[in-house]
Amino acid sequence: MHNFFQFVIGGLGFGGIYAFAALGLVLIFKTSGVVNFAFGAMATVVTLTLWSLLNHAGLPFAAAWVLAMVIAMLIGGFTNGVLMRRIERSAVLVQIVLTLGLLILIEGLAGVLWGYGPKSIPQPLSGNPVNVASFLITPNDLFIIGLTVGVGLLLFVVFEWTRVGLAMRAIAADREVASLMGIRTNLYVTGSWALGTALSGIAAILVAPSLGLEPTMMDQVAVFAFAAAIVGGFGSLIGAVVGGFLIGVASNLIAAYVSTNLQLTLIFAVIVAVLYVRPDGLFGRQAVSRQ
Amino acid sequence: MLGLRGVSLSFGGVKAIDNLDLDLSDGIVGALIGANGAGKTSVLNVINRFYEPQSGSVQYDDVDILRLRSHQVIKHGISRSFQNVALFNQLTVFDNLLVGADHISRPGLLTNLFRLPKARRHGREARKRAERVLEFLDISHLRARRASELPFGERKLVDMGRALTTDPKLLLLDEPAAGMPEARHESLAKLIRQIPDEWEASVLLIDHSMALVLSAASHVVAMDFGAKIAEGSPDEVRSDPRVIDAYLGPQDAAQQDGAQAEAGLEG
Amino acid sequence: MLAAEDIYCSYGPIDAVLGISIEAPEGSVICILGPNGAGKSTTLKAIAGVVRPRKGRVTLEGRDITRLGPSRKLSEGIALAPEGRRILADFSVRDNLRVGGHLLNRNKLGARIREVVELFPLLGERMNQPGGSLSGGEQQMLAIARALMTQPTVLLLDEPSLGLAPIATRQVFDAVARIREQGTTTVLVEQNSLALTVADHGYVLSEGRLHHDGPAQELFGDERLRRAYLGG
Amino acid sequence: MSELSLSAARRGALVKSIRKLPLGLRMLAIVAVAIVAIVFPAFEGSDSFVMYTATQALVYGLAIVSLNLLVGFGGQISLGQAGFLAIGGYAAALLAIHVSGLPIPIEVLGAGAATAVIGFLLGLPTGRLRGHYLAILTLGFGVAIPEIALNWTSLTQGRTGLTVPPPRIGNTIFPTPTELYYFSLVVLVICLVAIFSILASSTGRAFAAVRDSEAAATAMGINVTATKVLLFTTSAFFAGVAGDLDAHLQGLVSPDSFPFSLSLFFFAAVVLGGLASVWGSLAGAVILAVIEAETSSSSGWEPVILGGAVVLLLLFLPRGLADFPYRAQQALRRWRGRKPRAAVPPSRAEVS
Repeated sequence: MHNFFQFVIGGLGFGGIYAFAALGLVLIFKTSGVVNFAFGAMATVVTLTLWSLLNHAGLPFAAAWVLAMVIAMLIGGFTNGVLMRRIERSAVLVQIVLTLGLLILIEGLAGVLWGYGPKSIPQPLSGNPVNVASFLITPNDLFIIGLTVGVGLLLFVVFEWTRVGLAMRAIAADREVASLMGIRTNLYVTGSWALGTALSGIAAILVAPSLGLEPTMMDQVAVFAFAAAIVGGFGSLIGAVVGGFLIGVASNLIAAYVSTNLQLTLIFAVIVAVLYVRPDGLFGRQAVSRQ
Repeated sequence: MLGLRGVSLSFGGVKAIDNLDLDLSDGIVGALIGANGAGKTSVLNVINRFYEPQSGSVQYDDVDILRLRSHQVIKHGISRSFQNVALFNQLTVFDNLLVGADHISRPGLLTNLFRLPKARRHGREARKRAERVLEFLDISHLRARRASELPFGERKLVDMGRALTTDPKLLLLDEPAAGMPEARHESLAKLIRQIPDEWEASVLLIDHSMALVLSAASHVVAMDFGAKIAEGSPDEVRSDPRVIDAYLGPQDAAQQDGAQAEAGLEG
Repeated sequence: MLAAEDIYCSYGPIDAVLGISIEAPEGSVICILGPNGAGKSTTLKAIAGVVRPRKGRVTLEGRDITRLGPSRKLSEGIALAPEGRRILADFSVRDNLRVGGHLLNRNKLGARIREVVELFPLLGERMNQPGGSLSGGEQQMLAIARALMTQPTVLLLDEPSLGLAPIATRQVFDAVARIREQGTTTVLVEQNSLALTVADHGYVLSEGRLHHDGPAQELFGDERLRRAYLGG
Repeated sequence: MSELSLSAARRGALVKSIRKLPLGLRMLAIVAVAIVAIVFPAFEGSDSFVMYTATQALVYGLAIVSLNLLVGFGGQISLGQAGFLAIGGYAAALLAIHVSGLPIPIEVLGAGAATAVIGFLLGLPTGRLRGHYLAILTLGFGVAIPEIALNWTSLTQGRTGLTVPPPRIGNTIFPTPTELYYFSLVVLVICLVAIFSILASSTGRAFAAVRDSEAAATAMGINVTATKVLLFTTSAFFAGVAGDLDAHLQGLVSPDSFPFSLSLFFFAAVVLGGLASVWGSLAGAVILAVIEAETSSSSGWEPVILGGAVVLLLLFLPRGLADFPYRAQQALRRWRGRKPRAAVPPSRAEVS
């Protein structure tokens, strides 16, 4: 039993990473209604940039991280402001295909620019696992978990309790009405793309030390992040965080008790099962409305 | 014969239908009137199983409707049109009608794939029925037009036509006059009046246009806040003080008659 | 104070408005009537800045505001309550109003909500209910109240009686009369000629052109006109 | 054919203008395409790379049409169509290896049927989902299938893959590129006839009805969930057949033959070729096969070119390639100073 809980705790670190990626996805989806299938590739480019800043520009880790976040926001803002805006009135299908095209394009470009050999970046915190109530956990995992919960709560508070959040929720509900009420919708949507890309970028920076940094690094993480977002109800920020931890723990248990190779497949089976029982996810809700 | 007994429905604490009894005899046109939000469309949605009432029973002839799933309702002869028009937008008018006729004998995929005699017979039968509806509604000229290209008023007609193509015994019409110019209300009312004789179906009608309801229906039920407040012949219901209070507004009846003519323009 | 002068609008190749001029003196209610496709809504959208006229001018107190977008128009004091109510169904009534008050500062917001609720007491009883649970008439009231939250000097209402029962229609027009008492200039687009009973001046549109205009009372009494242009 | 043109759902302007051509001209266009497809090997048959590319276009054609059945005609989304191809390919390889002397029609039907079973199972949960959920779920499916193939070594030989013998009828085998081309062409044509036949029937109407309005479809007696499951099953069948053809073309099935990007390119081809346009999908397949062939030598740049092409095309032709002639016509008219006409007049409600 003790082993089981040790595996649960071991999964929380990756869970936090999935949660970050899912938060980025959900944030963008909430305001713009677009599921950004290219988010993994965009996040990888952010991390590769961080690698270049560390290794070629020789910046200290913290400074490189901050600069990478700025670049992430520029990438996200550019993607919405220049590309997605052109097709914001097109069918959902067209938007999906555009982000898929971006995924392939950006991954390809990353391969051409940085090459396919794995690179390494350091963890934010190094150090040996510490003993917490007889369970072992690394300082880095603690850092990730704390950061995830903190950022998740902060976003939740902003969204639910502030006027900026109200404006963003209004845009998600009815963009035209929001703009008629004087809300600068393009600014907010572009902002959420910038912020969402930064969040995915954090996920990629956190995961790179374990997976090895290469252009297709985020492909697997992306599937886990989609799973987390779906389990959380795709639209709920708290749901994304909880979903991320659930998926992280579940995949660690699968790796421990079943097989590392079947992680993706079984997680996929889990989301099928969740959706079969609750088509709107665990935290999703259906609109109350009357004809 | 349709019978609702003690039907109640609420959404998150808001009562849409409140302990409603409703009867509709065969071969007549009945109408349901009431203010927006009085629960009229909810009644239709209960009858064709889009909504699950919290209590009560719905009986049609000997069939307990509440035991059916929504796509099975039509097998027992109950068909409907939609308030906001739910046509198959990318199909032509004729194909929309064919979908209505398709439930009569639903050939399987392989039967269709190999065009077995059953599939061909079904095709002939469905086209014949659709032709008859086109003729009845006088919309033959629209047959090859795509549904999404039509103006709202004509889409309403096609919506009604699709419900007729299913060969119903009971036709539920949700605001058939909405979006149609007032000048056409009288001819629409005439069409609806003909349905019991020409198509051997009774009609349950909802509309805001009092003029249409008065001219088409022989039996009227008035609702307010989900409950029945009056029932009877059109004249009886129109002069019922509760109806005037809840639906028409507390003004003298003469002015209301004039007002009704205009109210028919909405949509 | 508000005027549209000889405006032309088209959607791609389709002409919707062909040279319409209207004028709304300060504090008045004017009503634009006409059948479907007459160009009423387009005229209103051109005034609100949602649609850009191909030709012609929109002026406010003599200033040319033709080219301003909806958000600039809003800061000039022109608010539009769009067709079909467009209530944010999942939002509480209060949050719907707060969205309308997006441009107000925090102190003003509460005060403005109180002012607007005074005009629509019914909404005050439902502040915490989701907008989607209101009846059609109540939702229309909320849509108008939400537009009023922006503290407009000119309020544009696009077919507020659409899909409403006679009694709810009456209540909406009564609300327009109350708004008028507060001195807000109102432009009302309608198919229902009852709207003339709360208007000062009426314009009858048909196929993108102005067919008739005159004092609202006079138009309302003109049976022939109502049959000819408002019947189809 | 006439009934089909009535049931034709949203098509691009190109197909619409083809439909407006007199019947004779339309038949002429179809006959011309058929003649080119049939005599093509007489000119290029000696160049095995060209023949490979042409056969690949046919295989992609069937795969993309099968996906369009789902997306364009049925209103569903699948980002994992390559997963179906993989199942069809493995089924074909296993049948050909383990059942000696199996006639090719039985093998093809078997590969299609095996895939249809998986499509049915996938359709059960997905039948209740829509939009982005469906996209992500099918994406997961497309990623999971190669992973399962990689791990189920007793059946699939893991990364090594299975060698697929050439198709055979009786004792005759068809190993040459030209023979494989004709084999694929015949199978494609039979499948297209079957698909047109389904689309023109009450089953095709039920697919379109569910796509356009689930509420109205239900009211008309259509079981929406069952119809979606049937749609997934049907689409999977034809994708499985495409997988069978692909297995024979490659001579090998392995987990690496079905990368996730393949599903994406199929999806892009459907959207760019025009939703609910069979001919647009076939055109998309030809373009995809040619781009792949042209970029296969320039290592590393292939995804950049393909991805970049998808992005640019969508930004400038958001309604797909089929819209291009219309756009060009509009531009020409503007250039000549005439007033352009709308393809679809806005509804009166939009104008009012």
